[in-house]
Amino acid sequence: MGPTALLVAAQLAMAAGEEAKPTPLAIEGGTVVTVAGETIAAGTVLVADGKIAAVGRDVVVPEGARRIDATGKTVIPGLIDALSTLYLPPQELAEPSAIAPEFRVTDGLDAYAKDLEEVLSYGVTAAHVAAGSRGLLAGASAVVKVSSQPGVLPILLDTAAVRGQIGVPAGSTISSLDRLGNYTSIREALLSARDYEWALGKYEREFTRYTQKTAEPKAEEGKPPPPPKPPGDKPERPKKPGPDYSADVLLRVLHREVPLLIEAHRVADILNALRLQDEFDLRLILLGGSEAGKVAEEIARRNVPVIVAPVSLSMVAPSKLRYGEHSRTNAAQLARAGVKVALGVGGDDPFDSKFVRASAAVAAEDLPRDQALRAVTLSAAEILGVADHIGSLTEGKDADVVVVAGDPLDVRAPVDLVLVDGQIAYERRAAG
Amino acid sequence: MSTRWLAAGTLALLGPVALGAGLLVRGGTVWTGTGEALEGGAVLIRDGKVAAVGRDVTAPQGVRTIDVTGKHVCPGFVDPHSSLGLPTWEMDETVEAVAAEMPVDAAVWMDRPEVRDAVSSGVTTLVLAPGGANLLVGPCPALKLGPSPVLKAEAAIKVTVGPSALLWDRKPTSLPALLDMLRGALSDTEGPVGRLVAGGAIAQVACDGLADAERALGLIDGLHLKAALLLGGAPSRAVDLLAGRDLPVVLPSLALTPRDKFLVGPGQLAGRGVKVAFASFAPATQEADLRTSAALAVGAGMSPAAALRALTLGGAEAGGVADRVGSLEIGKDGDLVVAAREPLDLSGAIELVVVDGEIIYERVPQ
Amino acid sequence: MSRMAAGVLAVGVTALACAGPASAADVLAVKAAHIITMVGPPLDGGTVLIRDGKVVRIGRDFAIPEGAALIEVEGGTVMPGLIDANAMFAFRGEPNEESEEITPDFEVLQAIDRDSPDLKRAVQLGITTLRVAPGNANVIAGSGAVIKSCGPSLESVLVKEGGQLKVVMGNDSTGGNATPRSGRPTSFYYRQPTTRMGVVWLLRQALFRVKTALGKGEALTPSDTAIAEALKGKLPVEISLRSAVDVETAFEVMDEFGLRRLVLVGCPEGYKLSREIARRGVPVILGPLYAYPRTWREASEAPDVSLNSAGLLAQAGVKVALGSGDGGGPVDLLAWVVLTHRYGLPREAALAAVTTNAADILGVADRVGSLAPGKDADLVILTGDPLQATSRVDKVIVNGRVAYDAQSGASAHGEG
Amino acid sequence: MVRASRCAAVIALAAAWVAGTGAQDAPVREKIAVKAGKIIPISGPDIENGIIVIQDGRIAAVGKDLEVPWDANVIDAADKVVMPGYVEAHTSSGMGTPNERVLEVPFVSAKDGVDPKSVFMEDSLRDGVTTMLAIPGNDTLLGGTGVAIKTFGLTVEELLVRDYTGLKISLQPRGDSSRMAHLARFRKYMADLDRYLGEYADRKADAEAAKKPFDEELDPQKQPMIDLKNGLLSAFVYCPEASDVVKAFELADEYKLKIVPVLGPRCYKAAGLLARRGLPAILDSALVVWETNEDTETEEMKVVPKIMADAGVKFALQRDPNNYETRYLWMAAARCVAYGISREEALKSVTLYPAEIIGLADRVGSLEVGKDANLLILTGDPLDAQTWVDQVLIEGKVCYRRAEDERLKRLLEERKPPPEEKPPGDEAKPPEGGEAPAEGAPADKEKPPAGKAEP
Repeated sequence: MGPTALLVAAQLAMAAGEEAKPTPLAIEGGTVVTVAGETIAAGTVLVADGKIAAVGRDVVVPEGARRIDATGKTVIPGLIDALSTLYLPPQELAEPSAIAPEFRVTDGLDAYAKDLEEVLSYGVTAAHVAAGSRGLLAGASAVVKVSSQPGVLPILLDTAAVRGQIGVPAGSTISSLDRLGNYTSIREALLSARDYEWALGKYEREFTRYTQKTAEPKAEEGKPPPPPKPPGDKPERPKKPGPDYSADVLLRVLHREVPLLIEAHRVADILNALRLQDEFDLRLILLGGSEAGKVAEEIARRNVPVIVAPVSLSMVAPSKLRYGEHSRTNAAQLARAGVKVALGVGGDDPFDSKFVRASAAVAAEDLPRDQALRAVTLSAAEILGVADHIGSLTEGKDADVVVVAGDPLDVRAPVDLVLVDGQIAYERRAAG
Repeated sequence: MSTRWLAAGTLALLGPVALGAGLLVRGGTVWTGTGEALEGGAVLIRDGKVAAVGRDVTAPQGVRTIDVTGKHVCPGFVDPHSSLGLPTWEMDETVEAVAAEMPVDAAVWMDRPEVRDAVSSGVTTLVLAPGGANLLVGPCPALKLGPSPVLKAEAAIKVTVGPSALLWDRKPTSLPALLDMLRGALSDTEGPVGRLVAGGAIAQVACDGLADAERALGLIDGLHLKAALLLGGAPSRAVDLLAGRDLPVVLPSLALTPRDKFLVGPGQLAGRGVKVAFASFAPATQEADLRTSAALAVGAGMSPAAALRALTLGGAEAGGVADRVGSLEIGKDGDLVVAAREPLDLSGAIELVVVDGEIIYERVPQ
Repeated sequence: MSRMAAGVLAVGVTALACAGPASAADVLAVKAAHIITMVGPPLDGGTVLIRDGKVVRIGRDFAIPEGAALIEVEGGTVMPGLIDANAMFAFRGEPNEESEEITPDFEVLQAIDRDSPDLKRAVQLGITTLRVAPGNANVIAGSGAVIKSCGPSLESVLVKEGGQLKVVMGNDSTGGNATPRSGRPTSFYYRQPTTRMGVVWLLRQALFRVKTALGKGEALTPSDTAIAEALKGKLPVEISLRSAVDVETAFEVMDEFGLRRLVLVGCPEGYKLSREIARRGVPVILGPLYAYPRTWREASEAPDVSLNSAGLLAQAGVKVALGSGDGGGPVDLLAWVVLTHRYGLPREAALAAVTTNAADILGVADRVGSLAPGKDADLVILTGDPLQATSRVDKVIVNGRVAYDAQSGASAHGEG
Repeated sequence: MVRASRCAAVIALAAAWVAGTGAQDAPVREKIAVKAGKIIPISGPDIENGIIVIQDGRIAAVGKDLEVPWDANVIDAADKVVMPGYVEAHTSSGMGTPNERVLEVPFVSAKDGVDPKSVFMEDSLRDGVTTMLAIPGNDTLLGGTGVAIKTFGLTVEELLVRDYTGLKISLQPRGDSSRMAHLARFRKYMADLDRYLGEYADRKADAEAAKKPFDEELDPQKQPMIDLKNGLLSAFVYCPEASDVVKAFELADEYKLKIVPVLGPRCYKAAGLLARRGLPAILDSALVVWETNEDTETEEMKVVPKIMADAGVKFALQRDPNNYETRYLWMAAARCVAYGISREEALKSVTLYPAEIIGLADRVGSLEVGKDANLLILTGDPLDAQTWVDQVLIEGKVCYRRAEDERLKRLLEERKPPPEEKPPGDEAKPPEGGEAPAEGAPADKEKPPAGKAEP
């Protein structure tokens, strides 16, 4: 994690330092949908020190723990919006630069953003924020918890992926030639990063040779010290190439340290993204994928995961209208072909993230219900590389827990309680 | 007015399955839209009209029967205010401030994907209106998304009370002048507007915020208009203002109202007896929003019955076509929707849509 | 420093709908260490008794009736609610009908947004009454309205409709106008005037037309009647201007058409002609206050502003009120009064500038501007003397209801 | 054109006024003793009937029963209040154009922008401001360095208290650029700088190894940023939004920078963070900001200094000539008191705290032995709206006398043709209106401030 994340840790520590250490908390009697494992009828979720301490039917609840009765309710992991603009002021979405992989979305996040309570109240506890909707390579995206403390930005992962896009219009339309152009620009950026790497390697070699040459010879045992080299014949110090800050970032992508996230919707663009994957052997994540269903096998074959966004056009702003043929059955088609699928709302406004649950519900029209829920919890976490922290009700993971008064996929059943890192972040007021 | 419509319409709507004699949908739970739910009920449609609703309805000779046991049947959804099919760049005619002889449907393109989405999301009727850049515009037709689209050619006029109708270099530029012009146009019984009003067109009065709403109500009361209120802004704050009025109140789809954060507005209004409806204001949001809106409103405290009513009869009232659509009652149009789960459970797909007794959408099982 | 008696909480609550439904707490007693009534001498210690939104009694020794809610501010000062005599905010849409440059029958009332954030701010600054004026885009802009800063409906906030004919001199009304060259052919910005000469010419043309029509006894259009009223002296003519030159022009027009009632608005350079203004008995609504010119208009039209305009005018015998003017939302009238006093406006005149003088000039003195039995119960309770910068607004009462309370931070606002 | 005429007028006035005070420019006696009715030293409790002894422009003694040196030039302020001159920790006024167009100009200096004869400088002195930090504006990423100046003098050299003080960094992205781009730009600059220094060191090493003379100098354009890196300069970081305060601290930690947060109006939200970091901040000139509560659609008045004080944040106040509350530092402080801040904190926020922030607490901001003799002699309490600055001493020199302030006289005297004779010394009397003051209590406030020139 970068300095940002560290700072946040510090902040959290300070914030936590202010109030007393939270007492353990037990949510009892509800149907516990762990997502990772079995669903437990009338189970208990025990939370301590911000982590999930135990999940099961007969969990021993320690003395003095706060008990919350969830009988007749459903307990699920906090929901994850796999494509969100949470914490992002509008200005960050209009950044004109085209190729700027060195940008960090965390630099644009507003720690005092509004709408957080609103989003929390819909059971969303984490979001994947990727800015620069206008940039072909728009910088590092991040996974952020939804905080209930203003001024605290709980960044879970400050470089989740480098976000790029092919054929996503800056304006309303974009020609097929432009879209090919997008692909080539990204490709050239990756190629030039390789050249840069090669040049660096060359420099390193020359530099070691240089240092060897310039080193003064040591005197050997029992022999007179050799005469010092005359100053004249020193070789020229080799010139270090660069600097190239965007190449530095792209090298991490080429070395598979960081995934490349490509938003593409039309079949042609998706195939071009896959060509990048084939050529550079990246960790590719597809984003959007309105027409992905049509090439599900191609995607599955390379086992590239897909963040389907938007799931339902009916929940996002019109600017997200149709890049290609949008289909609500997309997620299902991909899942059936064996592609790992997460759902993102992909709204233009931060508060659109509140529609994650509704997205899952709509996807459940075709998707098996357990998979629909997985797509907004564990699958999202796995794709974004944060599955060791969030995504399921598993011992040791962050205690991001949501209690729903009924069927988690029926949005008519309101969210009653939301925990983030074991803290009660939202509690439904009686009668709205 | 619209042979073009018919042609385009039929073309767009994947060719209705002509059923001639009639159609019986039975076995499912029937939500009539008037509040009751009949388990194992049936709906019989003959000659495009609802002929019978009940538990023991039998199919006469030659009537096709569809068994929907375990599924749910409800009236087709009504969108009282939509610009569906209007290209975004042609949503406003700005030269005339008062444009009362503007055939709104002239601009409609039916062979657009939105229209297919609309049908597949259960919407069977909508009132077609342009944007808000005119003080007054009409006639706005009520259209069926079916073989014979024109339900009511002069169903409504759209009136805008608020700055959105003010252009910087067109008279009026100010609210006082706007109100004067509106009163003038609406009270002139000889003029085109007067004719529409006399013809029973409902005035859909758009306003944004408390101050506009007060002026809108003043206008409606002052001129005794048959009206519906298109309420922008935070609905919660207008509850006291609107409670106890027999005035349909149209709320934009919830995705559109960030100022109603926790989406409690619809429930509060309905709770105080206000006739609520949801409108998509497409393309601002999609027709499919109507159902999403109703479902989320229930999650935020609206009673399920009120939410379904808002989606069906409420919309019909706000569109001035409640006599024809909005509920499954004998004599009304044979428009219905079959859903895999309860009508407002989003995870249940819309499986069948019937308009005027003809199946216009049938979900291809994946 | 401020203590509220038990009963007051009830007030507080009903107050949250600032003049919501009438309730038992309709009798309210406000006790304070100093009471500035603006009619009699100030009282040191006393009570203002309020019933049904009106002041019923002010004094030191009378029994407070049973069940009356009590507000007591120790060491505090009670004074009449402040009046912004020339506010140009709280509009829905534009404050001018710009399709014509002469709109005498334009009534800004219908453009007022009584729910606007600006009013909700104004009330917290102690402003209980505002005269909202039309904008500066027309040569004859029409009439304004006097409203309360807080109330449950447009009717409840309205104090006075119309009441003057607003004229704009200087180059404001030339903004955007052009001779036909490019752009949309239907645009009415191909209109006069394009120069300040044109402005005056259009004004005189309008006055002349109506004057002759009156002379000949011809029928008047509705829009002309307002001008006729002004010519007959029934309606004051308010001339909004900046430079001293415009003041002179205004007086020429006044003489030419025998206008009897004139009010100068804005008028940052008026102090240069204070004697002449006084001689003609013309009141001035001064404002806004600025140290250095901010906009190119101010720079070009009133480069020579002076911190003591108010003082010089008042001392020459001119009746001075303050108005926030230029559309930037409400201003801190009290801070402004403190400055005008510091720079030469005597105490009484400084207080009058935001109370009685404003009420007189606007013709609403029968209801607001001072504390006396029968007047509206609009009060500001300050933590100290109004002419000290160390005092702040502690509570604001509009029509007998607590509209703002700095202690609870609760700012009541008219719910529909 | 208008501007020109204004300036002409200003220069004329300035000239006149300097001529007026010119007398004091003649060498003053070494020692001055100020007999004050009341001394507000800021650093300690107020002193009734105290004495301040000044020697060589510095404060030699402050106290109650001090002996007045026989050879001291006595200023009798027995009916007056004496306090340290006001200090403003951040201003871009008094400069022609305070912002460069280029985003990275760390090498420019406010020194070249300050105009000693600007009307602003004259007003500042008149209103009791004796020290301020003039620093480039808030529009450039790396905006250049500031200068600490006093408010009296004909040339910049004369004004100078300390050159090269503070470097302006603005976190306000320009145009449609984003914060991501803005901060990336900053990081790039810093990385380039490291690389430059590394290569410089290499070249130096090579030269030494080769026994060659090495006379290459560090790039002067980079010098301020190098000094910033090495903690020789502190960064005055402008934070338009609360979230930028978070960023400012991130940068401070990442690059080990000394920073002074310069807050925008909406930064009150960051009060908690500022308190935790224990850094003093420079507040925006808007003391009150309004926030719309979207749930209730009410307008909430946020009193920034109160929020900061409650959170335990030390702050300095700035002026804005067009803000009704903060056009004068005394008034800004008075408003703070009105909003419930203690009188001591309020006064410190216009004297000692700003002095600390600009690193001049050893010289200005309070009346303590050894500090510069920057004194205000006031006709009354500093926070009283009827109090006037009667005399200003800077480094022991009387730089301003109200009795000789032509502009103030012009401002306050009555203009009636023909000008009547007025008793001398009473020119500055604010004109009385016809009506007599109604209340006994504040009537004395109507009396002209008894400002008279000392013999």
